[in-house]
Amino acid sequence: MMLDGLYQEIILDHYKHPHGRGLRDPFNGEAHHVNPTCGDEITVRVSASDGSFSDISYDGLGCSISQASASVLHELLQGRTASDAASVHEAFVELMQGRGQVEPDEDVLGDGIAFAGVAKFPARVKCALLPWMAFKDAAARAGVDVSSEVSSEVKA
Amino acid sequence: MMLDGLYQEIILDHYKHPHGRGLRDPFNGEAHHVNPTCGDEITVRVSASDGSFSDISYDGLGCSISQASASVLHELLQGRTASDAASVHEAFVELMQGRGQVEPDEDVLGDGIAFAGVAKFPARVKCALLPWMAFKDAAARAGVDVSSEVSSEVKA
Amino acid sequence: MTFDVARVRADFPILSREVNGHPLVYLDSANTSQKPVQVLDAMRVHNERHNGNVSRSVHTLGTEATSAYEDARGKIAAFIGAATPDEIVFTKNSTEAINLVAHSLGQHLALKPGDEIVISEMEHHSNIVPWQLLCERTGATLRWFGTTEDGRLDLAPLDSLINERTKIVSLVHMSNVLGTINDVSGIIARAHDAGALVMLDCSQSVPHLPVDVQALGADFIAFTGHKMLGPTGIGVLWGRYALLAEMPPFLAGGSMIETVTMGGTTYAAPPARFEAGTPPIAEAVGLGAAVDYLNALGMEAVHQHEQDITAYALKALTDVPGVRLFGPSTPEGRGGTLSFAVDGVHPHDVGQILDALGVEVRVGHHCAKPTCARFGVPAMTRASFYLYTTTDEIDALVQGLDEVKKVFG
Amino acid sequence: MTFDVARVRADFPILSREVNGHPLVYLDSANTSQKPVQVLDAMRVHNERHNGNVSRSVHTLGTEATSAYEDARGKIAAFIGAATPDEIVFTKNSTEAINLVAHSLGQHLALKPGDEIVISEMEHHSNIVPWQLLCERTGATLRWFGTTEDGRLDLAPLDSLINERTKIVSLVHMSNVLGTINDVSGIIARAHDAGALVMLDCSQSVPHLPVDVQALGADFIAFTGHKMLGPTGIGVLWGRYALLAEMPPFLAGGSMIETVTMGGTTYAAPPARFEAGTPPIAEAVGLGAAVDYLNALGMEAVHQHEQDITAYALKALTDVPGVRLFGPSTPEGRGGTLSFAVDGVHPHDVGQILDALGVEVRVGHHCAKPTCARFGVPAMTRASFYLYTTTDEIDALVQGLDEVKKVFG
Ligand SMILES: Cc1ncc(COP(=O)(O)O)c(C=O)c1O
Ligand SMILES: Cc1ncc(COP(=O)(O)O)c(C=O)c1O
Repeated sequence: MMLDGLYQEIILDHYKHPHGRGLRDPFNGEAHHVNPTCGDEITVRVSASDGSFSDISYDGLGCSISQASASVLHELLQGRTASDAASVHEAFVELMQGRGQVEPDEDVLGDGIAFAGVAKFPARVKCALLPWMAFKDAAARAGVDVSSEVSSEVKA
Repeated sequence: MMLDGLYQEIILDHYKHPHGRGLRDPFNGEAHHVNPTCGDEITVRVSASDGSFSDISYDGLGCSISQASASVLHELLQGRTASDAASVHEAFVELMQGRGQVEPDEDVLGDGIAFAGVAKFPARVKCALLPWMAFKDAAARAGVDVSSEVSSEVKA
Repeated sequence: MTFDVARVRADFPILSREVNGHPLVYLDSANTSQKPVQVLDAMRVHNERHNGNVSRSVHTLGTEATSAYEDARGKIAAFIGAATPDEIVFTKNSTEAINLVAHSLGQHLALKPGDEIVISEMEHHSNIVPWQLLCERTGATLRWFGTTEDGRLDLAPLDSLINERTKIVSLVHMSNVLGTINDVSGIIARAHDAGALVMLDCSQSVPHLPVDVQALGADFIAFTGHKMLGPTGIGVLWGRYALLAEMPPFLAGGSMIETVTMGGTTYAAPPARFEAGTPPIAEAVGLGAAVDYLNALGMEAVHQHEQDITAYALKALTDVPGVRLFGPSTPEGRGGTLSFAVDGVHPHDVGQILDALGVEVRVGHHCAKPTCARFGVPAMTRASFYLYTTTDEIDALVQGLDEVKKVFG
Repeated sequence: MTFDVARVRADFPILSREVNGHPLVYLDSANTSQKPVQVLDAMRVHNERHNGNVSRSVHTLGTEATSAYEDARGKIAAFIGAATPDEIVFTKNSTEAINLVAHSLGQHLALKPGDEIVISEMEHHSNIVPWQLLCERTGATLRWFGTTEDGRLDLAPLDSLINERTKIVSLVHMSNVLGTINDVSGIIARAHDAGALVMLDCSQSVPHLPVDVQALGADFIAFTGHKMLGPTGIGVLWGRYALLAEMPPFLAGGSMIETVTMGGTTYAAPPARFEAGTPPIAEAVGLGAAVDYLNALGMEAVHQHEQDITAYALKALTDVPGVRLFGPSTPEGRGGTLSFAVDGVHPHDVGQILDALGVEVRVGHHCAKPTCARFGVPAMTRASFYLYTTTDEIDALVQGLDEVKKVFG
């Protein structure tokens, strides 16, 4: 099979045993995102205080890639400061938009490096990014800016 | 040149020296027709009484084919009874729709036989028929039915 | 004569390519069909020898292009049994055809609050959203038929749903998700009794079954070239001439006018009235060639072949543990479009693993979110067949599903 | 580097055919252009190898088709200097693009009685009738620039014509009848000062001149594939992203939605919002190849070649007794589209005799009746040039006109 590292064990693990799943209170920012082409949905809540994310909770319907990506996001950003979160966020988006040309840094991305293979499947990049985009919006609503540019090609 | 009998001398003669041209009073039916693709226009008036056309007058803007056709129409139908006019009308329409396969009858069509060549040029058939269609409508408005079926292909 | 699927396949160049190292198994014809060399050649020859704009020139190229375009109209009229070629309006796809009717008929009927439009829950978005927007513009109310558990229109509320307030009924003839072929005769009769007009979305039926508009009895149908061996960029609206002749234009511009002044415009008769601007000329030629191809095989034979494949596939998929089929479970009253769920595996993942094996199925909501919602899922996996589909390809699908279960086991 | 017209011609298969026993002299490119083999090959390869529906599948064919379609969007964006590919909306032709803006922007601006829309007397019907209909729907008033005797926009009443009531100004960039290239900078400045938005009909300019939307300064432009070496069935709307993002959808259906329930729908961001249904996929690929072809030659070089031909033709036609030219009489500020009258001979007859000699010109009102009316004629004869036009072909036209005068002498 030519799946080229798409379904890494790490991804399947996160998919089957998601970390931090379920919507929790309290929260001060929430966002619901939909992938219009495939119907995947996710809701992300953040509880942000003193410049760090004390909780990140989520729930959604979607494929292994989008669900595992949410689990990894939780693992990587929960409890981190806004600026830490922003640099991880940026590194993940960069990896996803790199068409397989970007070498991921395990120190920054942890289990997120398993998504390197996804970047080679244009149709799946959107799946991996879905929770990250929802998180960014939820954080913005909580008054925290975690911006990294998403090129229009990926939006399309 | 491959004009295949399109510009017969008879046609050019009628074009340069049209018979009965100009709008005249009295009349009891009038119709204005336009060819939407080329912009040719014609107005035809008929004065019908006692079942015959005592006058057919016309004015218009158009190519040699449409103008000569109006002149020939005048020559053929002026003074004729409704039923005579209907059979000439039918013969002319049939000739035009025959794609060059119909043999015209000079006894019926007179100078109209010169239009046999036009039938081979689908784009010009509409030109030749324009005055005849306007005449039919004008006659109908004067209460005289001169119907011959025009296939939708020619309308198009 | 038996249907010679190998000979048919030889006409489709794409079917000999490989995908991810495996022979292509194309099971996504409900999304878009492949095109035989006859269609591609007809377009090529047109573009290389006869290209000119239509209805505008007296010159030879223009005349040849116009004949080619109008010949295509004639072929399509004959294919669906239209009364005259003037009942065939070329659009860019089914979607435009439905929007055209929603705008133009909506305006002609002067819809207002209190009027009702009836659709169904199993429609493609293209037969939902135009009517939602028409209701927004006019204040009319949208109502709809539900779907039964086995994927058929729920006709129980027919008499209350279609009533004297109903002005337009627009229904899918064959569902692009469930495969259901709707028996619309009773609905059409009821609608006409109530004084309503009926449009059928035949995007999935005209490519696969013999469709005769006289026998169907609807007032308008829409279908699309790319799903019936033809090119992208062309669709068809058929409408009863008397209705088309009463309707105001929708898109406006070149070729749909009778005369134009700065102060006002009068319009040409149908079909020109509804074909503003340069139409898809080479695409019409291609669609004409597609219809020739289908006619040469015979739509009865095409349909029978697909029925056979569908029966085989229904049986094969029912035998796969953990697969849940949506829609009618026997070949009766359904076409060759099978949607299903694989226990515990998201359709996206199913599709991805099948693709790795060269098996191309569609996954997602299939532009029919309400249908998915009806069956409680956000997405489905769909395999859809056409005249070139073989039982070997169904076997490849089934083997692929085993692989899916292995990866996600 | 000199422009090698012989090499260019070798890429166009149709140019080697005969018409009525004479070599084809194609002087009707303003109506529709011919297509080089590179464009036809790109479409063929797409259909034979990569055909799938776009934006809907995870499978390989669907992904390849989507990339091909989006790559074409990127090429076209770069060709006209758009800020992002998301500013490019694929339509079926220019006409649809203008209708889209008339509907969607008209609704967005909530036009009402007292509001004004400004066009000109030298527009193609496709840039007249959509605005007439918008005025009918909303009660807004249509106003227009006149044309001067030498075929230019009459700018004298600029300040009164465009005022605080003006909401939309829509003008042709290059006239398809007179050949005039309108210098629109002053009009756009005035319109923007007055708070109005500006659309340009670039159907005739984008194929023939370097056009950069940033430099132009308009808010929307429309153009059409078949006039720029591309296939029929595709056109382009460019709009500023911020404006597109505010505008409601026009055609509705598959692919333009965010989510759909029976009760209501939300819409995708542009450009998807305006591309309902299956788009002209292979046609986009063909248009992308056309843009590649034009880029390889360079639009400056294409334009220069046409300027040279136009200068030659203006001189040659001015020398023919009894020929009256419409539009600017020197190559400055005009393109390679020459309309004229032959004394005492109707354009239909001129065109017919030229066709008998293989010379293909357009005759009629050119979908611009008000322009013809302005010059007091119901129809004109038009010769229009492109990158493959030669001075020999102009000579053939002139000889043909001698023959016309002989027949009707
Ligand atoms: C100036 C102008 N505008 C608009 C159009 C319409 O283009 P289309 O017919 O491709 O929609 C044309 C060509 O026909 C044109 O020349
Ligand atoms: C049932 C149905 N209706 C409408 C459409 C829309 O067709 P198109 O995208 O060609 O407009 C489709 C296919 O996408 C369909 O399956």
